[in-house]
Parts: sequence; C-alpha cells; structure tokens
Amino acid sequence: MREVRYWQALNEALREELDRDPDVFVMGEDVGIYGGAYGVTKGLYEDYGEERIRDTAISEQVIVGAAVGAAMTGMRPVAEIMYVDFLGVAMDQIFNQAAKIRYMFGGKAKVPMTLRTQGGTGRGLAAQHSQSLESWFLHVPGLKVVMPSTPYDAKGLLKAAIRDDNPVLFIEHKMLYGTKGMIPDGEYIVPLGLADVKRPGSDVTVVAHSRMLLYALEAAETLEKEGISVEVIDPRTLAPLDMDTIMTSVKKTGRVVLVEEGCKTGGVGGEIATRIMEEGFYYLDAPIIRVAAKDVPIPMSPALEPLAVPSVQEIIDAVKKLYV
Amino acid sequence: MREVRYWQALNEALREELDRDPDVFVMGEDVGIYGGAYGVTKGLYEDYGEERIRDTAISEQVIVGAAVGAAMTGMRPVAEIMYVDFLGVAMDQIFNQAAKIRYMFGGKAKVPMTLRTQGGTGRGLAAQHSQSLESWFLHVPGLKVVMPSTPYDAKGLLKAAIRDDNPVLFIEHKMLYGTKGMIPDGEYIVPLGLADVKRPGSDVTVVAHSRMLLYALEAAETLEKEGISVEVIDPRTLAPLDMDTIMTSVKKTGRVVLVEEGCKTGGVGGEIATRIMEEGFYYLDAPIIRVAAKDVPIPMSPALEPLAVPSVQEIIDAVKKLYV
Amino acid sequence: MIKDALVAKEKKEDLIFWLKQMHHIRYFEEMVMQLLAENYVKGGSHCYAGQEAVAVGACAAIRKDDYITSTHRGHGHGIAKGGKLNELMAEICGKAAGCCKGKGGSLHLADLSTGNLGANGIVGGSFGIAAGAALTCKMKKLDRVVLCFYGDGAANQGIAHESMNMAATWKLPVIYICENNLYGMSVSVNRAASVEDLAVRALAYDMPYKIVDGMDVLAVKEAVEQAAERARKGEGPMLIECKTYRYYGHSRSDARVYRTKEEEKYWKDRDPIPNFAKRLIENGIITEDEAKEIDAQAKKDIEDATKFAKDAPYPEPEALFEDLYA
Amino acid sequence: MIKDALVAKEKKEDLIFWLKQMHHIRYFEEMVMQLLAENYVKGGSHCYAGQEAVAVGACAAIRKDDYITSTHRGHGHGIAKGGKLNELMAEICGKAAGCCKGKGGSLHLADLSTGNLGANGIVGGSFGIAAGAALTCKMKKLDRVVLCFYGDGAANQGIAHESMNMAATWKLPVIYICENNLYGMSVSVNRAASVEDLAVRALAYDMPYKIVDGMDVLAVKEAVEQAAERARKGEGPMLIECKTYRYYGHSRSDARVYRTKEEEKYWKDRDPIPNFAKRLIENGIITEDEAKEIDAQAKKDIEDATKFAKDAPYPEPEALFEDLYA
Ligand SMILES: Cc1ncc(C[n+]2csc(CCOP(=O)(O)OP(=O)(O)O)c2C)c(N)n1
Ligand SMILES: Cc1ncc(C[n+]2csc(CCOP(=O)(O)OP(=O)(O)O)c2C)c(N)n1
Ligand SMILES: [Mg+2]
Ligand SMILES: [Mg+2]
Repeated sequence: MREVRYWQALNEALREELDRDPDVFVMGEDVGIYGGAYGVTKGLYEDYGEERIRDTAISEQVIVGAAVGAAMTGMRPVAEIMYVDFLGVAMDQIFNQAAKIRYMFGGKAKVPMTLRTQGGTGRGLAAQHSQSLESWFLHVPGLKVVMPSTPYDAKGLLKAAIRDDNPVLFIEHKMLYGTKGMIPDGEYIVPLGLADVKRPGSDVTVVAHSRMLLYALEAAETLEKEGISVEVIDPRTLAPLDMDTIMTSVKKTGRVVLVEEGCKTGGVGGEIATRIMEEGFYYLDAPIIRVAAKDVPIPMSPALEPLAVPSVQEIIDAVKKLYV
Repeated sequence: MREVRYWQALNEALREELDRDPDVFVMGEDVGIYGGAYGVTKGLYEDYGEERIRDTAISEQVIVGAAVGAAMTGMRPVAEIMYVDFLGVAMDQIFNQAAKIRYMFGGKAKVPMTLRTQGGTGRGLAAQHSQSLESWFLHVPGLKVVMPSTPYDAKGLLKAAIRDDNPVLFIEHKMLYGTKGMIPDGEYIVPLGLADVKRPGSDVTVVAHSRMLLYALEAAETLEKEGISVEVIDPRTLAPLDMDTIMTSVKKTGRVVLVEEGCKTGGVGGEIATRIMEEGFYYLDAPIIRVAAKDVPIPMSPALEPLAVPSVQEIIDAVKKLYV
Repeated sequence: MIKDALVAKEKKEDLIFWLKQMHHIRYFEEMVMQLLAENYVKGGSHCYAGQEAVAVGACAAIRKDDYITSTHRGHGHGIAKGGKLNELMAEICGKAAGCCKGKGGSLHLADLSTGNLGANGIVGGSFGIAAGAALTCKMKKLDRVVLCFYGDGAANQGIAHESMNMAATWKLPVIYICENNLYGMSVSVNRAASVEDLAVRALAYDMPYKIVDGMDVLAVKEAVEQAAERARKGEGPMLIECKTYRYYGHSRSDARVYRTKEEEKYWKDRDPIPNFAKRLIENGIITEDEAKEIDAQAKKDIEDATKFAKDAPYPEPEALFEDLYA
Repeated sequence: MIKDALVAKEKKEDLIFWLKQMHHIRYFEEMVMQLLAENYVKGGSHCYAGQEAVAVGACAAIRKDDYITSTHRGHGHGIAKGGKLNELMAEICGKAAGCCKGKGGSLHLADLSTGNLGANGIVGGSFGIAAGAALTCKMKKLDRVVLCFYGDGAANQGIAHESMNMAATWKLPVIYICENNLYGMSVSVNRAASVEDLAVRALAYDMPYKIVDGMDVLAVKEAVEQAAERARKGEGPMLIECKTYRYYGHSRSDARVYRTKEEEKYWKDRDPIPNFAKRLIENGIITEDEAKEIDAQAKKDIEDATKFAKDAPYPEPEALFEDLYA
C-alpha cells in the first residue's frame, strides 16, 4: 500500500489502461500539454503522444459525439469535459446518443466510452463552475454514473469504467483532487454498482457521495463522541445504485440522513429516499432527512458560497433531529 | 363557455398575448408558414407577420439563447423547441443562462421568456421523440415548469407564463393537442404555482400531470365503482410546486399514488414522495407508490411502446395495492 | 457528351445495380407511405423519394467496410449501403426481425453489419458520430472513410460546425454530404441560411468542396469518389453539396403549403430514376425491356420485403428490458 | 503616416480618455492578480492585460446605450463599456456593493446600466444573448448595435455558428469581435482550428470581415465604427478579428508551458498602452509629463476602487435566497 492523492490515483488508472489496451485513448480540452485543468492527465501527453492524448478545440458537442462514434467502431475513448457544468452544451450527445444507441439499435451496437468530468463547490467559481448535476443522469437509462470520494475508489472505479462496455459518466470533485489516501501497489478494480460502508455504525444510516462523504465521516466522528453511532455509506456509483447495501443498513438503524452537494429539489436524495420507502417503509422509525444544497445557483461571494451547500454541522443537526 | 381543443386553447392564448403586448413575439422551427409541428401556431404568421412570428433555422442553441438576450433587453419571447427531447441540444442555454442570469447578476436583470415544447409517448416516434424530461428542470432553480393537462389549463397557464417575469418552461403533450374541453368566453389566467383538485375523493390521493392526469381520472372512475374514492390532483406547475394542496389531500387520505410518464428513477415522483414524507410522514398509512415509465428508452415498436409507460390498469392496480 | 463519359467508365452490372437500388428506394418509400396511410406503420415517416441518386451515388463510391452516418430521412441510405430489404422494412414496421429488433423504427434505422452507423432522430445528431468513426479509421489505420449525410436544415446546427472543424483540423476521413433539398421541414434554405450554396461553409475550415447535381447518380458518385480518394490518402475531409428534392412532404402530416406545384413539377421532371434509365438505354447499356424488367423486379423485391415484414412477429414484451446495457 | 491620420481625426479628450481606460484595465488586472496571490479574492482569475486595445477601441466606437456581451475574460470589457471601477472591483471581491451584489464575481461581471449584458462562465455562452439583444434592437427599432466579444477558442463552439447564421440571415445589428490571443487556455489556435485567420469563418455566412491589429486601439475603433455604421443601416452583422495577446497565464494556476518566452516578448514589445502613449506624445497630443500623470491617476483610481472594495461589507446571509425570481 502507498499513499497517493486523488488526482494521482486517476492519473495512474489512465496510464494503466492506456498501457493495457491500445484502443484506449484520451480526448478533451487541455488534456495534453496542459495536463488537464486539475492535473489529472499530467505527463500523459509526453508519455503517450498526441495521437492518444488528444487536445481538442472548445467544442463539447463533438468531443462527446466523437467519443460515441469512436466507441461504436472499436475504440475505448476516455473523453473529458472540464466541468460538469459544461455538460449542458453536450447534453444531447450524452442522453440521446451515447446512452440510447445500444437500445435503439436493438443491442447491435455498444458504446464503451468513459466521460470524465468534475463538479462541486469550494473554489468561489460561481454558478456555472460549481454545480452538482448528477441527479439528472440517474434519469437516463443506458448510462452509468460514478462518483468516487477517495483515491482508492477513484482509481479502481476509473479502471472499471474504462473496461465497461457501456457509456459511463465519471464525476470527480474539484476539492478532492488534493486529498490523500492509501491504494494497493498492484492492480485492482472497484466494480461498478457496489456501495461501500465507509464507517460502520448502528443508530443512524447516512448516505453520502463524493465530497459529502468526507463531511459525513466528520459528522459521524463528532456524533460518536455524543453517543450516536452513525453508519456512513458511500454509494460510489449512483447508477447502478446498490440498494442492497443501503437497505441492509436501514433495516439495522431505522433512521436515515441523505447528504448531497446538489440542490435538494430534484436531487439524488429524493430518489434514494423514495427507494428506501418503497423497499422498507415499515423499518423506518422516523422520516428520512435530506441534507442538500439550497435551491439557488451557487453564488460567488465567499460569504455566501459555503451557505449554499451542506456543512458538517448541518449533517450533525440532521442526525440529531431524528431523535427529537 | 365553449368547447375547444387543447391546441386551439394554446393558439388563443398566443393571440391574446400578441394582441395585448407588442413586446411578445413567437420564434421557433416551423412556427410560421407551417403553423407549428402540432398546429399550435396555426394562422399566426398570416395574422401577425413574419417579424413577430419568426421561423428559425434548426439551431436550438441560438433559439433559446436569442430568447434570453431578447428577454433581457425588453422583449417577451415565446420560443418553441419542437420536442422536449431536443432540449438537450440547447440545455446550456436553459439552465446556465436563462435560469441563472437574474441571480448571477444580483437581481439586476430579468429574463421574461416562455419556452414552449411538447413531450410524451403515443405516436410510435421512438426514443428521441417520446421522452418526458420534466424532472430535470425541477433541479434548476430560477426556472418555472408548467405542464397543462386540459385545454382550460393550457390557455390560462400559457397566458400566465408569458406575463411572468421569469423564464418558464411550458411542456405540452403530443397526445393532448386533439383533446377537448370547456373554456370561458372571456379572458382568464390560471396562476402559476397552484395545483388543481381535478376530482375530489376521500380514500386515496393520486397526483398526476399532463397526459397521466387523464389516465388517473379514468382509473378513479373505475375504482369509484369498486368502492374506492380517489382524489386526483393535477399539480399543473411542477415548479413552483403547490405542496399545500397535495398535503391537504394526503392528510385526509393517508394513501398516495404518484403517476408520471417519465422514467421512474430520478423522476418527479421521487421528489414529491420525499416532500410528502418530509411534511407528513406520520399521516401516511402505507408507503407511497410510484407509477412511472420503465427505466428504458422508449422503443418504437407498437408492441413495446405502450408497455414502457403507465397504463390506466397500472394505476388501478397501484391504488388497490395500498389496501393489501 | 460528359454524361456518356461517366456512363462509359462504369461496368454494366454496376450501372444496372444502381438503377435497381434507386428503384428499390422509391418503391420502398411508396410502400412506407401506403403502410402509413393504412395506419399499419406508426411513427416517423420521412421519405427519401426524389433523393435516390444521392444515397446510391455516394454509397457506390465507397467500399463495403466504409462507414456512413444517416439522418431522420434514412431509409435510402440504409438501402444504398446494402441493408437487407426484409430487415429494413420489418424495422419500419416495429417487428422483432427488424435490423434493430423493432426498437428503433424509421428514425433509428441502423445496420452496423453494413457499416451504417444509424439514422438519427436528432437533426445534426450524427455529425459527432461521423467524426468519431473517422477517428477510429485514422487511429487504427483502417483505410476506411465515413460518409456523413446531412440536410440543408442540419447544416445550421452547431454540431455541424464543431464536427467539420474537428475533421479538418485532425484531417479525419469524413466526407460531408449535404443533401440540399431546399427545405428543412417548411423553412426554405434561403430563409434559414444566409448563403446561397451551403457548400461554401467549407471555406470556414479550409476544406475543399464541390456542388453536384443531386439528381444524377453518376455525378454524385464521381464527386464522392474523388473525396474518398483524398480522404484515404490522409488529406482530410471534403464537403459535397448535392442539389436535390424530396417528393413527398416532410412527413405524413405535411400539407406542403410552403412550396409550389410548379417547383414540384420542375424537380419531378428531373427525376433521377427514369432519367437514369433513359440514359442507360441511350448509351446502349440496357434495352427498354430490360429497364422495365429491372423496375418490375425491384417492385417485387419490395413487395416481398413487405410481406416478410407483415408476417414477422412483433417483439415479445420481455424485449422491453433487453439490449439496454452491454 | 496612416497612424497619424487616425490620431488626427479624434478629439484630444477622447484620446486621453482611451489611454486612461487602458491604464485602468491594466492596473485593475494587476490588482486582481495581487488580490488573488494574497488569497483575498477567490474564484475566477482570467485577466485581460495585453488585450486592452480591443475592449477600449471597440467600446469607443459605439454609444453608451449600445450593448455588449462579454466573456470569461470580461474585466476589460466591463471597464471599457463604462462600468464603475468601485462596483467592478467590489464584485470581483464578492462584496454586496459589487455590480452583481457579489453573486457573480469575475466570471459573471455584468452591468445592465451600462449596456454590458454580462461576462459568461460558459465559453461561447454569450453568442445567443448577443443575437437576442440585437433582435430587440431591430424589432424595437432602437438604432442600437451589439458587440459580441469572443475568443479564438470560443470560435469553435457550435453556438458561434448558430448565432452568426441567425444574425446574418435576419440582418441583426451584431458585431462579432474575435479576440484572437492565439490560445484557448493551452491550445493554440492552429491546433484547435483548421484556418489561419478565424475571420474567414464569416464567409460561411456571407458576412463581411476585417482583420485588425488588436494592439492598436485606434485601428480597432475604426473597424468597429465601420461595422456599427453598416449595422445601424440594417445591413447586418460583421466579423472583426483582432490579433492580440494575453500577458498573464490563462488563469492563476497556468504555468504557460505551451508558449515561449520569445513569443511573450514579441507581444510585450507591442504593448498597446505605452505604444499608444508614445504615439500621442509624438503626435503632440500630450506631453511626456501628461502621459505620466494619466498613468499615475489611473493607478490611483484603481487603488481607490480597491480600498472601496476591501472596505465594503460582504453580503448578508439572507442574500443567498434573494434575486432568484423576479
Ligand atoms: C434537434 C432537432 N431539431 C428539430 C427536429 C425536427 N425536425 C426533424 S427533420 C427537420 C427538418 C430537417 O431538415 P433537413 O436537415 O434539411 O433534412 P430534410 O428533412 O430536408 O431531409 C426538423 C426540423 C429534430 N428532429 N431534431
Ligand atoms: C463550455 C466551456 N468549455 C470550456 C470552458 C473552460 N475554459 C474557460 S476559458 C477557456 C479558453 C477560452 O479560450 P478563448 O475563447 O480563446 O478565450 P481566452 O481565454 O483566450 O480569452 C476554456 C477552455 C468553459 N468555461 N466553458
Ligand atoms: Mg432539407
Ligand atoms: Mg484565446
């Protein structure tokens, strides 16, 4: 085992897959010389050359579209869209093309592509560079959606995504790139569709993904001291969603807090809460609580940005509210 | 009162607003000579001329973008995107521009535009012409989302949308254009943000919008005969969502079925179910049931298309399941 | 006479094959219109009749393992690229024996086994796919090209611009084939675009272009052949604008109020099929009787395909959940 | 000497004003870089230094009630269009006194009171807004024009194509001002686009175009003036490509590995500010001392604005929920 940063874990995953499979290539804005806006592709251009590490024009539609076309004809593109906020520019290519082609063509095509991007708040970048839009993509059958919270998961899941024969949307978090964690020395894969119990507990189930997982762990630590044992679950992939792991926990605790960095209305929490209600209504001892971003665009001001999204304290308060 | 079809009601709303306010104009693909793909703008080109009824190129990004720019500078555009499925092409302009500009600019701009479109299944048009994507837009603060189910609502809500100072996404349904209903002779407005109890009842609350409202009413009729009294609520506008009307009903019935034509995962139902749980968990006598489309793209085959979306029978079955 | 030169350089069997393919497309579309009228077929109904010379000429210029991307008006492309008539017609009818198992229908006709990467319900939706397929050809050194069919209306989509710029910058083997049939639905090309010839858009990418008579199968073939040769040599994309016309309305519900009977007549007088038959007769390639026979055979092929399609079963309900993930 | 002719036709006070505006922008950006380094400002950090002649020259050519749309690199546009320095600096700092109440910050600097329809965090995001504002001007017969600033990178976005086609087809009064600073982030213009001059993209819309020295404020002004005159007459849009350079990296974190010191020096030798000051002195418009005084005054203005911004309070927490709906 050794300690790496989140961005390095991703960089390693790309290198290993580029080494393993000549059909894998990387494409996107500033993924080449620049090494990626957040450094994930650092050094790849130098080591794999401009044919396999392709700097593109600022043309998100054709970045995604070309990934679809290349995937259909035998390549395994790993395309990058610099911010999840920019997916809107290429939205049609994601949900109408990448996600639907296999089904529309009666299973006679496959689209093995990975679309990397990153989201979230924390850098004062305002409303068009700070969003958490993952919930939209749960509503797109045909896509898989991955959101790693640790370096270990980041590497293992990215390798799984690249090897998957379906279009995978892989959403990183801008505030996680610098975080550190242990990974094995050798190769490993984290399969898509498996949640992870990041901290076992017995009183309350907290489900959180991406950066919010770290907040949830922090909240759990504090609550532990106050005598509340929190089980923290990271779904890791939102589609497919591992409800089994979540329900096992809910059946044990009967109390649930769902945390996400996206806006509450129409968010991931509503979906998970409803699934829990559908699958285990009678296990619930209290209504499920959602802790999510306020329903506003993310403001730039440092005085406002942190107020727009959940804080550790809000998670703590929500857990305690379950006992009132 | 007089009977009109849904498309005519919309057409009247456009005419009345074009007459009332010289800043109102219509823009979109084939809204002119052709009269709109589903006939809603029939005759407007002849009566209002090509300056105010603008046929555009097939350029969805700039259709929405130009509507934003025109709205910011003093016009009240009513732009049309032919199918809700095509919003993906213009997605950035909707959620990053139209919806956020006012907030990002500290309230110093307003964007009074209406974006008309239509969705839903029923015509064998397959995966890219049959979607119900409304749930995405609940997750976009700054937008309002309207989905009329009757000619009366269609006219009154469209007029309200055009007069609203905010961007309004107005989603019609391709199978409703030919449906008939009564409307008053004189002018009227249906305010945004008010749900409507389309059928009072005492045992079960069914919430349904757009075409599914008709299905829900049909199911309610059948169930009445079997002794189950169903209250059918049409939210009419999904954002803002009138939870008061829904909760009043839930407190009375304690049993809820949510119906929608979009895919279940990440749909509107999850949001409403969670809101109900948050606001009235202890009133619920049984878990809320969602009746929604299957999580697949809409297949073209007439043997499959109807299976992908809810049927009246499915709604009936869901209501009965609440009693098991 | 330049026309004769074009005829002279082709093999007789090929000329006959192309004539027959054009007949196939025309009869296919007439049948689709009939099935729509009978309400046997629901769904998309964008017929290709009138434009046959474009698809047939363009596909005649490339190889079996080359790729094409198609449009919402894709029946002609599917036939010209070698799709099986039975499977295509069954697909239109939503049958399990269709080339997409009845899930795609008219708007999503695709047949990867013939290199047809699919029709698209999104106008402009295939531009990116074409660039991506060409990227595969380049990166894997496949010596293949991609024909990207698109309409005059689609030319105004943003992704057209992005795709052409990518292909030109990376010298990808794409041949952009603009089927300028004068209208995008009801909007005439000169109300939708500010240029007379959409071909000049190529100047924005330093890409060569050519404008050809889209009613002349051999003219289309020649232009595409030249473009394909360039592309295979690694010299990058080219744009070919084919001036053509669709004979039916945009779709079943179209009353065609935006165009005149005179205009329709002008173009029907230039019908690519009888004119090509006549030309083959005049050039001594086939006799009048042979021409009639080809026509009759094509008609029968479509009738057979239609019988096949009608007899074929619909997909089973379980199919709803199949083919979503690989 | 052609330069003299351009100077000669302007009023002294205007020439001085433009020089000062350019200084304002430069000092503003130096201050922003400093505030970023101090970590007093977070967020976007795309500085306009080096490109001052474009914003100032272009805005000098239009009227107060004309509109502009800006980009992610929008500080210069905001100043040139007449934004108050205090409000702009306060906005960058996220203060309630900012022109967007601190909600937009650098990436969303907007000031509708001066006709600035806003910076945009989405590259290309303003193209549609520009067309729409021009549509308002046309429909309401306002006799106004819209300047649509965009970068060489943004030129490759699909919406650029759609906007230009709409403006050209409808003869909207938009002037597209391409600020070609050779790079979109790290990707040089010739790796992102297949044409040497992005101005030729205008050919795709039958739109006139002009290429000007973007380091020469009067050359930019002259070109935009001519374009504005055309546009006001209803003759439609025009594209002006300004060759320019950004002096800092793309953003704070950019190590500029993609360009050479020699290239940077080449462009810094052509710095629009000292060169313009020199030209005014040579033409006898101002003395060296006056030039120094203008410079010093501009510097002080920015210091004052910075003090204002630093002293200004942050928004109250309630502001989070304000200004969402009208
Ligand atoms: C993104 C998108 N916008 C609009 C439509 C509706 N639509 C389908 S075909 C068509 C006209 C296309 O015109 P053109 O590209 O010239 O092709 P043609 O129909 O003439 O073959 C339109 C507007 C669509 N399917 N997709
Ligand atoms: C849609 C979108 N894609 C990518 C980005 C990230 N990005 C911000 S600025 C920039 C480069 C823009 O280049 P150019 O248009 O030449 O403007 P410049 O920065 O040179 O002024 C990029 C890639 C973005 N903000 N929006
Ligand atoms: Mg056309
Ligand atoms: Mg640039």
